[in-house]
Amino acid sequence: MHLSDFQIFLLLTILKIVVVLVIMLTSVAYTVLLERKVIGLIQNRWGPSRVGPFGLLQPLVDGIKLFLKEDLMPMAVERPLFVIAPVIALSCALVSISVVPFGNVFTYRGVSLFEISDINIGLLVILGITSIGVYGIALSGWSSNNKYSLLGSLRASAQLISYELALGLSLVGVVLRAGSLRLRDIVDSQSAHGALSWNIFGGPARVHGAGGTTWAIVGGFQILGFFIYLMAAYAETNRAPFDLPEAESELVAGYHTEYSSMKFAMFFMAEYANMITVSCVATLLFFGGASSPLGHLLPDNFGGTFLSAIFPILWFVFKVFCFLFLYIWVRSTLPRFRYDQLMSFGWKFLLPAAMLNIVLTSLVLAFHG
Amino acid sequence: MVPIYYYLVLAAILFCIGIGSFLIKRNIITVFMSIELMLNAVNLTFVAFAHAHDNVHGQIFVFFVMVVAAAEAAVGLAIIIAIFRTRQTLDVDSMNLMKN
Amino acid sequence: MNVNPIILSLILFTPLVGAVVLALLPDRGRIQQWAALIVTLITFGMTLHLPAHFQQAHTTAASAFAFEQNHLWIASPLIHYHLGVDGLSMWLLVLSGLLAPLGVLASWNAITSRKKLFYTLFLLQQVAMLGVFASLDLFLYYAFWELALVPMTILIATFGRTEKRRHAAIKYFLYAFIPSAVMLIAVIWLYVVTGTFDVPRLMALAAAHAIPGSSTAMWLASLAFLLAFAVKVPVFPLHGWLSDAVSEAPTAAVMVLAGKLGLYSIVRFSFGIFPEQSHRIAPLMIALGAIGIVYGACIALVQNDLKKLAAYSTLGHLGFITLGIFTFTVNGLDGGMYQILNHGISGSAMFLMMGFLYERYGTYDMRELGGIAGKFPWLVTMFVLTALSNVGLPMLNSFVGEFLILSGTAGTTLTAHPMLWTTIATTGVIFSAGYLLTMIQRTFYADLGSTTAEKPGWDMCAREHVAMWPLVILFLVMGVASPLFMRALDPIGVHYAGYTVTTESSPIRHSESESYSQTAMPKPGMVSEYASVSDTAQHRAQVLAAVGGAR
Amino acid sequence: MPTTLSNNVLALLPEYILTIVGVLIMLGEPLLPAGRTRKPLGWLAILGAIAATGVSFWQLHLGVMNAFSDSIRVDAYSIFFQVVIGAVVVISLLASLDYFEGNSSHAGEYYALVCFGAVGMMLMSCSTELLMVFIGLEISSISTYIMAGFRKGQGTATESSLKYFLLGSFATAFFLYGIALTFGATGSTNINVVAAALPHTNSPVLAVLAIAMIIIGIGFKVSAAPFHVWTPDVYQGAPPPVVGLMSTAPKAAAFAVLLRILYSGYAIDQPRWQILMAILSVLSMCIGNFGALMQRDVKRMLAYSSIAHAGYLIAAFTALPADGIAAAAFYSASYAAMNVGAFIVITLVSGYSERVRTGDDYTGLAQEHPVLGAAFSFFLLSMIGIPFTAGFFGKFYVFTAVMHSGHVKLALIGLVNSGIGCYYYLRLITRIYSTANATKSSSSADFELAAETDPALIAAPLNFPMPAVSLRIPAYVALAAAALATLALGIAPNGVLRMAQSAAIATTPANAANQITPISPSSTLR
Amino acid sequence: MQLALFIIFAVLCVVFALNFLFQRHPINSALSLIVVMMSLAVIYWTLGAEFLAAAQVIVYSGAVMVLFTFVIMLLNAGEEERTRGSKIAYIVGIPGVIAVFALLAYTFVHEHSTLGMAHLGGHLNNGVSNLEEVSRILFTDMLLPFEVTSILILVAILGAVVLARKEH
Repeated sequence: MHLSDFQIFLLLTILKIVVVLVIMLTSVAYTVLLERKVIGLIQNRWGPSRVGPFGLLQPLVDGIKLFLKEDLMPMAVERPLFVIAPVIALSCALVSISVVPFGNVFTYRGVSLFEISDINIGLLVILGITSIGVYGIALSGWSSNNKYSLLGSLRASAQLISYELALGLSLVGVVLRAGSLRLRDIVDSQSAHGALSWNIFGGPARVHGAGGTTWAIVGGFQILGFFIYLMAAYAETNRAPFDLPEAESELVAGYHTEYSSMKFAMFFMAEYANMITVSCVATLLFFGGASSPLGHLLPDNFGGTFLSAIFPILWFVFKVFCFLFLYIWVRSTLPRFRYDQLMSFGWKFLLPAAMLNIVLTSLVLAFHG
Repeated sequence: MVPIYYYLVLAAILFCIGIGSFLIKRNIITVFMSIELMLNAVNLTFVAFAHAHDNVHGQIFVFFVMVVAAAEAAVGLAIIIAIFRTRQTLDVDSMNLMKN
Repeated sequence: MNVNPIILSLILFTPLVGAVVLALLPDRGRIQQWAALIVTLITFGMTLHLPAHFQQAHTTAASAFAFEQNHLWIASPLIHYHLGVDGLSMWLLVLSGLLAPLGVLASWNAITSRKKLFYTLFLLQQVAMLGVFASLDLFLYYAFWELALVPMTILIATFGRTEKRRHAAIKYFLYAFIPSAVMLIAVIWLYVVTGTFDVPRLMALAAAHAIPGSSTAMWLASLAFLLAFAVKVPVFPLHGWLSDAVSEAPTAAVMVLAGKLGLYSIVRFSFGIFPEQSHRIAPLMIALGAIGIVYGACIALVQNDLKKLAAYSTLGHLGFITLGIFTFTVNGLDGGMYQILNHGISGSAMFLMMGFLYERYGTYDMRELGGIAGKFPWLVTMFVLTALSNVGLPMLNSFVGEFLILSGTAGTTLTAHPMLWTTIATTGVIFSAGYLLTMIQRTFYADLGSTTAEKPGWDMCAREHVAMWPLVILFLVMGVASPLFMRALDPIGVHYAGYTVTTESSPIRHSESESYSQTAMPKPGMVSEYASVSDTAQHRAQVLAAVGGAR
Repeated sequence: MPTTLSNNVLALLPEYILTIVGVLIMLGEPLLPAGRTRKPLGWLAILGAIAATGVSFWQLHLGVMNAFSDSIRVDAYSIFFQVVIGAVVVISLLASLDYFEGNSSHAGEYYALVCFGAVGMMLMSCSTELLMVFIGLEISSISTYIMAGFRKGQGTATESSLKYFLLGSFATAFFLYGIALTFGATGSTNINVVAAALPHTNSPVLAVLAIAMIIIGIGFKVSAAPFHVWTPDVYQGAPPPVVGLMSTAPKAAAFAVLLRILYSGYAIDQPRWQILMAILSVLSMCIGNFGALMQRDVKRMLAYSSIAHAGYLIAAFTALPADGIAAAAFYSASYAAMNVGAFIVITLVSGYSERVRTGDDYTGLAQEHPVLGAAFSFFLLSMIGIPFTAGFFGKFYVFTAVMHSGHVKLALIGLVNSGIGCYYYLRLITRIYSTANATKSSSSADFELAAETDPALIAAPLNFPMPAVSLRIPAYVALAAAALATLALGIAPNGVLRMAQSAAIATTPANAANQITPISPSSTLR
Repeated sequence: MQLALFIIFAVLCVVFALNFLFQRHPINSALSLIVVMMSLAVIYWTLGAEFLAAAQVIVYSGAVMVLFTFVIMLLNAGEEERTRGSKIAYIVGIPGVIAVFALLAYTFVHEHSTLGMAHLGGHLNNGVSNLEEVSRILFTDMLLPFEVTSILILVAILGAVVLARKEH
């Protein structure tokens, strides 16, 4: 059978999508388990431990439970919207992973294997899809016809809109440095000298240039931007300490009070999928993506073709895992904000700080190249 | 290969639907949204012409239109909130305090 | 010091400054009255300078106008501050100057509240009137012409006698303003085709048939002018505003309300700029004038209200003057112009007297008056004298004018039946004698009326004597020594009467009579026809070519 | 010094000043304690506006300046409109100093909005780039939308703001469509480039459609019929000082834009748009005048009158370039003077809660406040077009220009309309000068009427203390300025006229300027 | 390919625009509008304006329309009623709208030969991105509008605060 380039492209893309989806959903499931375990440990208890060894089958069982439960549909809901809201939430969460490069460039017949698509405005795509995700939450609360849900979703929408600004602005420094919105370019711009050239760090490194090897300052010094991004991202994903929309004690459970069974599971998965996306983006933008922290200490083709393709992916997964762990850690450590604190924090601290970051970065870039 | 005028006609359709709903809709917010639809139609026109002329200025114009639309939306919705506070209704037809 | 070059400006600005001063002075006691009196007297004094030096100024000046003053006002469009007088406008200036202090005296006790407003507006009104008579720039003239409406309207609206005052004021304004707006089109059109607003220049161009416009355009323009003036006069079918305005307006305002402005404008502008068209329309105007005479007199006969009676009598008199000037004979024109002055004096005297009566009895209704002849001899004497002057008794002023007009009418060649119109006009004289004498009879001699019985009344006081005597003296002087005045008016009459007369018998040149006969009387629809023609560039090119050719 | 500063700085100096002042006011507002007076901020705004106007006038000596890659062109034309806008802003600010005092907790923002709005309008008048025009238009529009709804406790105010906003944005969409089609026809949005490209365009029909759309869009902004539906409601509901501002300055700016687009951008299509403008003019005059005849509310009447005046002004567009631009410029200046003045009087008479609304309420005004009565009548007379006022000379000049290009019919319709229009002004003037009817207690009658039209007033009718007249000196100064301007434009229009004429020459395309010279005997006779 | 994309998304646009028009409930209208905007974003992308496509999603769908839905939810706007006024609007509006559309469509069809054809991605794209060109022009030729936009946004913020804030 002879396939044209386009057919190959189509087949491979579908294959990539399927693989990434499967991996993604699995990791979502196990992130849940991880969270329960870690929180359990932090709170000095075991967490899930009955189903399978160390409770490793727990997510599977949870999934089956949610799947088999009766799908309740309250009388007063706006039916179409009620159904479509979790779909929007989940699909937005899953789609944004499509522009993330998981590893180095590794092509087969012109198709890059380790990312679903390489779009020249990849960062904007992620931001755009994230911003669409608001609708899932907003509509779920509104269509539930329940005042707690509505309040929860209003809070969530307000929170999302507010923190999206800071989030977007915190990334401008990185974009300025890379001069591109393509995620691959951004990663490439920080892979030359290992951890030193990552956007978050910076320092003196030996640079091989036209005039021989010299010492130069590399890296982005975007630590301010990073922390702003981190905080804004936590708020974007409605995670503690910014998890007001689903504050059980005030709002029953926020926007998904009326949801049950699979629809509830979708929200649940969306939240964790979002966490993973956020972690991916943080990795890509500030931590060199799939590049190794060791830089040229390891040779580029270390371990042959296969391993040199796999190693970056492992690095990437490791970095993402660290972020996920951080998420869980923060959740179990910090108390929840009050609503007005949340808003004033976003508008009065994060936003100006992000702007400051932009100004500083552009000044440095203007004077220093 | 699609003739440019397809896009323009699409934009015209959207623009006219926008006008139509501006006139027909009775909820202030929807009326306001029809203006957004009209602006979107204009944007499409710009992009299509930018493509036809191979001139990026048209795209830049669209960018500004978006910014302006966002600003307008902020003000417009604030006005709508203010009017809801005094009147407790969003019906266009009840905005008739001043008819003699 | 030779004040001749600036005397007209002085005359114009004195009342204006006076108005400003009055607006700043407090409205307390009789301050306003005295100030207004002083200002008007000063103005009058200055207007007397004009006849005193008229011959001298006239012989020294090159143009037909004396006391000329010409400054550039606005460069583009080209507008000049151009003042100047000929005989007619000079005498009208003097007349206006004279009437102003009398008006103040008439209002001395009649106006009790809001005096500041009254006298300020009164002075502004005087400025506008003086401006109309003195301007020789069409734009400037138009400005004053319209300005004259405003103070009068507010005077009527504020100081009117009954609740209908606002209605009357608005009616007056609308009647005058809308035709004026149309006239403005004609003014602008004249400017566009000739490039000047200068009246002497326009008159010269007109005399040379050098105004570059199609005959239709000229017709429409002349009609626009004539309509605006005729409403202001008012000529017979356009008099709707007159009786309301006259019966509402306070005495001082009513003295200057009708007549002078419109008639002067007809003579100066309609005749001056559109001589041919004026000749063509003369038969109609003669007819209207004659009808106005009879109509006014007939209506006046059945009035119970003094003011209304006076209003219709005014209509009759103005019809007389219209008739006279449109005969385009020397006699008719001279008489008409003379009669403008006479009517200013006699009519004002009539209104003054009625105002005095009203001060005493608070009514104009003849049914409530009567029976006071014996009690107040001065009052009745003056009233009778005034009435006789209005009737046109020989030896008194109006006789001269009316006689000249009638003889002019009889001699005119512009209408097919001059004797018919003369007869009708003469009937009007008889009618007017009828209603005026009836009025005297009913007001003074009949049985004691209800009001006159109730209220004590009083004979003429010093102020009233002061106000009336100048007029009475003028009745006599103008009736006896008419050449004194006529000397300045006659050249104008001769000029207009002689305008198109190549042979004494025909006022219209033969060469042109043919083209005239093709130009029928304009139909109402012609306005639009003309406009549509003028819309085309082709027409514009024609006009420009014609203009170019003319230069 | 002029030589050392770049054009980018010099050309937009007035705008920079106003922006800085606006930002300062915004910063100052939160610093002032809540209950304190906001007047210092108002004075700051006034000083800024005066400075901006002065600088703008001074720019006249600098000649034509192009800046920001030809998107800005500062010449006599733009300066004329900028000075008009600046003057209107100064006067309106003076009038509103005491208006918002004690009535509104955020007067500071009002001053900032006025400053920013003025920046937008000034940018409109000096932009040759349609994108810049659009943004300037939006700045000015948005700030006026907000100002219209500033008394948000009142139902009418928010309603007025809403209507203004909705229809304004609707119009903006049309304007934008017009720009898009212009871009489609010529491949550029710079007026100069458009003008150069139009003769060679492959798609002239697009250009014609573009003109129509642009005219519709701007027609809304200047409240020309049939795009006037918002005007009466907005004028009635908005605070009078704001109406004074928004009925003049943004209109002047919009006319500046329209004149520039049509006469210098689309000069080649003049025969086509001229017809459109003539239709628009006639409709505006007729609808404005006949609509005004039927109004009881004074502000509403003035709204219709402003439609009529827009009609007179639009008539100037049918004239030849030099005449038409000069006439339109002069008319917008004179309309600004008289209309701002009229609304200052309304501000002073009706107060914050506006219990004086209908013509009846104005009965006897001249007795209670002789100065206000006289001033109001004067402005109304100017609107009628009585000689020796700005209104007369403006009308005269416009119709001279119109006749000069041979449109006698239009001039006739216009002047007859102004004759009809005088009725409603006159009705008000005669009311002002008649004595108040003694039988009805004026205030109670007013109150009933206000309550009938505005339920919000019933709730808190007397909470707004009327400031004593002595406290309102700035407003009287503004009134005097407006009256003087109206008088001066009527009696000695030479200076302004010369400016308008040089403005016209500045913006007529070179080829047209050769053919046309301003109205003067030489042009008509030779 | 492009034709297919165009047809799919154009039909989506029109269908949802009509849905926007005929839905009674504002939130349904809002959602329809979002779909229209997203489809337009795709069309922009096919015309070689990928930056605009992203901006369309972020600004319009992600910010402006969120604000709209937010306000609809906040004010709990209900279904609109058909009133007399809207009947008049139908009678007057629909013929007018059809006339406007006929005019526009006629013009575009009439000019179709001069307008040419669209290629996927367009000349602007050249396989890479036109972002660079957009940003270069934005910061050179269009610098002033870009900067002045800040005033516009300032005004909008000011206005939103003033109008939406409760009076004490």
